[in-house]
Amino acid sequence: MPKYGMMIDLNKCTSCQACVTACKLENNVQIVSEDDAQNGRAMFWMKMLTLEFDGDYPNIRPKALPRNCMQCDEPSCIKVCPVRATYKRPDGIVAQIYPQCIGCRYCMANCPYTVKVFNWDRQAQPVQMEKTYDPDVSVRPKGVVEKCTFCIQRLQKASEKAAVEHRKLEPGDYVPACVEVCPVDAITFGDLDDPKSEVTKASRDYRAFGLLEELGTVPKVRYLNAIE
Amino acid sequence: MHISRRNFVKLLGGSLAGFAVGGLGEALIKIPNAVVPILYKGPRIETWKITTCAKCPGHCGLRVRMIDDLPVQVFGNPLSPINAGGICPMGLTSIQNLYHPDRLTSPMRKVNGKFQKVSYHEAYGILSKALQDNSGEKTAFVAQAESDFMGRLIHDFTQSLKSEKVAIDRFGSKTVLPYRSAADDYPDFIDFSRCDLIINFGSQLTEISESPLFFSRAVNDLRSKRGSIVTFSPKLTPSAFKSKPWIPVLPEFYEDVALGLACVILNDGTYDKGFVQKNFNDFGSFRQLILEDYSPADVEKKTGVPSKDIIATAREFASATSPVAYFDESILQSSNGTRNAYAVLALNALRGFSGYGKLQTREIPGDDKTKSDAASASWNTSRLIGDADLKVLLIYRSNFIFNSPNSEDLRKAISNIPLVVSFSPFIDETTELANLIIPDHDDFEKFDAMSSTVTGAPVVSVQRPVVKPFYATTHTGDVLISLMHDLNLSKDLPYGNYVDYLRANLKPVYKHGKGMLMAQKKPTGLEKSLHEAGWQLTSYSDFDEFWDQMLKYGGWWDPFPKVEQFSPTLSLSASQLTGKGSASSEKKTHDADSLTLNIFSKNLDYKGNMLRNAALTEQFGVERDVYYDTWIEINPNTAKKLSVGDRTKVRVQTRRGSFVATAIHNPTVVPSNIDVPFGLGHKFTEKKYGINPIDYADYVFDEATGTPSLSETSVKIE
Amino acid sequence: MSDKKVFTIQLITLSFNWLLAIGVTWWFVHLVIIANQVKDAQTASLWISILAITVFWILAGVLSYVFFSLHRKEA
Amino acid sequence: MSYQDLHDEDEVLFRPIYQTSRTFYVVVIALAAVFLFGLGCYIHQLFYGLGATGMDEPVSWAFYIVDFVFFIGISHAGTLISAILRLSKAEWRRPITRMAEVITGIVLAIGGLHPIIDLGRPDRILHLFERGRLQSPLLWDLTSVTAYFTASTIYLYVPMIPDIALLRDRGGKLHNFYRILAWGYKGTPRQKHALERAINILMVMVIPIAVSVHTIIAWIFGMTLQPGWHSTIFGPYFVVGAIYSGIAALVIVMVTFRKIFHFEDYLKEIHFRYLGTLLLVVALLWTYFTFAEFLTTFYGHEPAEMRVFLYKFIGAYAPFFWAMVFCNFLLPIVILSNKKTKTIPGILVASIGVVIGMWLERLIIIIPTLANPRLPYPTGMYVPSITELGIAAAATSAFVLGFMGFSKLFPLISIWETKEGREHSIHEVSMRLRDYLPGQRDEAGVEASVKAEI
Repeated sequence: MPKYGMMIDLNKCTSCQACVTACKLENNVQIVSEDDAQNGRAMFWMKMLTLEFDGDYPNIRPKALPRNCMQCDEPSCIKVCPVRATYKRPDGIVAQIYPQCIGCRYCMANCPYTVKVFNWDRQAQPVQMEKTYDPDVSVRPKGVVEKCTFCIQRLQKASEKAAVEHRKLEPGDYVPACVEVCPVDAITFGDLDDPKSEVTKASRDYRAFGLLEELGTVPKVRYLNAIE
Repeated sequence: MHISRRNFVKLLGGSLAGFAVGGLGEALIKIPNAVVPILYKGPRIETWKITTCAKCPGHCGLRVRMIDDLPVQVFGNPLSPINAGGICPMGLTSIQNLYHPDRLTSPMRKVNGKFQKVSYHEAYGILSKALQDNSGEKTAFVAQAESDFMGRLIHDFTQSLKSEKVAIDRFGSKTVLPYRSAADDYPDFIDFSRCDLIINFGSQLTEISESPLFFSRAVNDLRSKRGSIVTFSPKLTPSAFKSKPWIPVLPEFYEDVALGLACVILNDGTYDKGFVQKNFNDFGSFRQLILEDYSPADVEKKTGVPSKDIIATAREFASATSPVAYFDESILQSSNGTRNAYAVLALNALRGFSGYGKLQTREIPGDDKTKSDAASASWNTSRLIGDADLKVLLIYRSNFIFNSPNSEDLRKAISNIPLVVSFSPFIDETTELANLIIPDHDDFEKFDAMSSTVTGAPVVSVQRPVVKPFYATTHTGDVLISLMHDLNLSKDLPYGNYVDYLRANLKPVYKHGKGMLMAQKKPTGLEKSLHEAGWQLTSYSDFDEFWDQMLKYGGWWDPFPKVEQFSPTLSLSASQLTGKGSASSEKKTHDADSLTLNIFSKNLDYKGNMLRNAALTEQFGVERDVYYDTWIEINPNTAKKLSVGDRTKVRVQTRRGSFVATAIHNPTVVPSNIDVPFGLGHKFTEKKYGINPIDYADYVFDEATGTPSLSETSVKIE
Repeated sequence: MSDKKVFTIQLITLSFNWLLAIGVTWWFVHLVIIANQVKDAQTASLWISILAITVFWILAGVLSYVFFSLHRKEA
Repeated sequence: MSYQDLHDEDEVLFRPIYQTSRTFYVVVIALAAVFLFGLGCYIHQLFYGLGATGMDEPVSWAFYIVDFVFFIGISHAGTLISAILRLSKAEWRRPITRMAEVITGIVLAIGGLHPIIDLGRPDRILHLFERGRLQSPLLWDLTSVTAYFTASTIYLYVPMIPDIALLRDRGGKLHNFYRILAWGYKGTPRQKHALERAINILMVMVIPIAVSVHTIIAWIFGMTLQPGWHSTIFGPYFVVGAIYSGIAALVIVMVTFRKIFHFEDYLKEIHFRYLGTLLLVVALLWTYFTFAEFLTTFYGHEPAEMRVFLYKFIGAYAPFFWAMVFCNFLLPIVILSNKKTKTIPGILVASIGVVIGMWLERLIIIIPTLANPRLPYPTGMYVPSITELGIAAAATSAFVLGFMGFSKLFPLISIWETKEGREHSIHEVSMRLRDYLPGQRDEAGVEASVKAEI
């Protein structure tokens, strides 16, 4: 069984936000109303986060990073879910069963990365959004928590395709949308259990770090520091 | 290929169960509207089609995911040499414009101030009659055409109308102007295979440039090869993140900085003596002028840029093997824009333009011609003001009312023109003023082609309709060509419509047989040597097959072009450089105490046209956590002085008015600047989000190109 | 109202408490079985169940004790 | 002694059941209107979604959870206090216990509903039963609140049986109702004995359950990794806070009923003084816990913790924090430690202060932590919406309505306990006292007192 993980190279990242858009469109994430967005209810599974500012002006650089779900190996969200709506799959993906979620938001309160988003209400979506929904992904109703699933629908598609072709899933068959669209290939995705995969190699780099690793959540989305 | 049909049955089951359980009047799982009819009728066949993005000058290859012949998603084409599978937010959401409810569904005519639907024949009749009556200087054409073929057609069209009043806004076109007037040639690309240093004057390489996606990769490659980038810009944009160092300076001082750098190099004597002797006319007087007036200390006094930075950067520039001092259109966004460009040209000349490359042979017909023609044209939209002769104004996709600080005057000028025809597929600020709209197809419904040399290789990308036009829209190219036929404007028209026109223009590419279609990765090894021996990389028996293959694969490119060093002949006079005698020569000096409004652009919006898009509008301020509203960025130290708290509402006062925005502390902002993003404040959305900062900017333009200055407005914060 | 009727109603109200205790027991057993099926937090489920079931049974027992003591015929 | 002749001297305790003033109806109608408004708010929220509230990201828990913790805290008034007082044989408890237990019952029902109000999908509440996951503190909480509710209702009901029997014997419209509830109690020694034994078991059992309830509520927060929540002290801290607010709420209820129903003869100043002393002790205990909690945070100076800390001390929540310090620390301690101000009005003021302060404390515990996540997201200020305020008002009015309803059905002060105190305890206490004193060993007396206890 593979263990999917992701390495984001901040040295390559240009903060173009293509991953943010791709994630939003691929997963049919709701566009909330103006009021809701301004009240902090905008829904982004992938978001640019400015962690800190390195250096003194003018030799200052923001440490900006694309932040999706860290897909922790020891996720604190699944521990507290009272109904098993969020759970860890054998391949390491922390997924969310939307029809099972009761909307208690305990997982949101316990996520140290604040990555989960809640459907506070359901607004009528712009027509152009609805028409370009990804048909493989369900649209979540109001009152449930949702999160990045490493585009699990793509894994489903890829494994179905591989099954039809009587072969095993190969590296590169399945990548999340953010990985696919990244213009500078800053995001590497693959099997962390495979010692030869790109992502494993990248994770051994001296620049590798994980967000809030000290909490023991063992994030499977990690970063490569920018070279200065 | 059947895809996830099972998922759909599951989805349907889930939604039925949802209705049964009754989730408070809402299904547990809601099936997308677009999917429901297809779910019942369609076989759910997934196909992919290749096309090209025309949202910005980048021309990225696109892969469109079609479900039952309806496009639903867009991704990058991995075989395109420009984007190699990557795609930017604008490209990703471009498909939303296809389904946008605000799209114009038929030609419109303004009657008593209100638009009414008319038939194409009626609209065409009005236009053709008006042009018959008002040929020559009574007709003007304003276009924003990222397709150079379209640009060229428009140019041909106005030429045959005998009108000089044409402004074709392509990203490169304005940049060509300084080259045209100071040199005899224009570089095709930065030669990243050799270049090891880029001194970047204000260009947002990875965001808004000739090809943001290509530059993103190229910049990373350059850095991984230990090359470096020095950026002079008024804001630490994501492009400037990659540079070391970033030197904050306002665009109006680029000129002084560039000449200051030149001064150091001249002093050190480290310039390319052979080149300047041969190709730099009147180098002696140039040298004298620079050495006298632009010593680093003088420049520091004037611009606030530390002289040690100037000296260090200049020495780096002098010692690099193939340095490039790069500028693009953004350098012109200043009252002395063209002079900035001249200064950078002069700086480049000192190192013999050694980082720039030039294609030896050009098989692409459109590209060069448009650039040169645009260069010779001196007409720009500001000339609309006070032009009483004008009887017909044609507007193709340009939203210059939104982009110009003098929009009020332009509005007045346009209201005096009897017939204003817009070809925009949407109502926007400019189209609102038109009397007649003949909407163009959406990008996913039409044929077009673009050529580009930014990658160092000639690339022709083809845009093809992935879906039949939804509405009664017409390709503007077809309109222009049939006008030319009907008005007997051009004697010899070998083409009946725009597709014929494209085919005719692509014949040379077919004929010379070099290069390859975007059907495979860049060949290496045996294929490369075979190609060099004269083998064709992609086989096609006749032109029709070539054309079909072009449409299928999305374009053609030459992976092994013949490239030469760019070496133009320069003739820069002292007055060109210093602007003596011109109105803007009375230069301000850098003043650290006054605040300047610096309008910056983001890669989510190109020329203020993309924020019709719901997803992009929401995402516009996401990294600052501001939604649907304009914000200003302010240095925390400045904010402390003005006692402006983080994320508090402030009133920003300029000479032209004031607006309220959320102030956000950002330590990367230049202490004397107030940064405000450009793109919001459209009136065409249902609700107006934020403000258009350019409405508050002073009327300051670069004289030669008519580019508005975006950072010379003094501002007060309350 | 006859004594028998009153007694029946009283018995029914008391049975609610037992219903609760049995319901809670059934529920916890169900949860433990599920936890065992999906191999997720089995021990935690087991211990919490044991604790909770005991509490509810004791409470129901105490109430029943009171009920039957009060209704016991005086010897 | 027969129970029939109990009635005359404690007639005032029966009066609220048989006499209803006009003011009562006016108040009921007003409160019902408030309650209906809150109900309307909830129905709106049900259809619109939780967007009707002021919650956002990252402040994803707010008013409802604050109220939940607060109400459950108040519920400790009752059962815990009455059980502890009973256990410690504090004789002055007799007029107090009933009211305390009623508070528990009503407030638990209201507080227990709050997490359901807070759910995004209340229609899926059955998922908890179908596929619950016992590792989640939320299920522990559900279990313990249910257990506490059951236990405290039984603990309220069982000592009330003799009083119900009295009411039954008085006849009246609700004769059958009381007959059913009296469980055939006739006051025989055997019945008395069974009842006392049950009460003894219950009061021993109810204390750990009550402690566990609030500990588990604290663990909902304490089990997370969030700065400001992840603290070992949280369990006992919440329990102390709960007792604190519980006593204060009890004082308020007692003063109110003393005034309305003229219980001056039963709820004497001495009761309030004792409760005041208890309140003072718990106030100091609470202060000690608060101090320990904040000092360790401050001394450790971990960045994420400090952000929350500073948000409370000098940031956006400073007004609430310092108001809490005033209400929970300065006000009660100044009032209660001064003999001049330790009067009934003084104690009432202190109690009201404490109730407000404890609500603020819950607010300060929950929101600043959520508003300052570990990663640097900018966040705005949380402002509750009308829906949330409406539901909070409805919850409060439901509490008062519940109390009013109870007062119309059952005596608010335990009649038989008062009687028992009057008849047996004076002798028993003097015997006990004699036991405590040196040199007065009296085997028979010890035996008697031990017998009386069982």
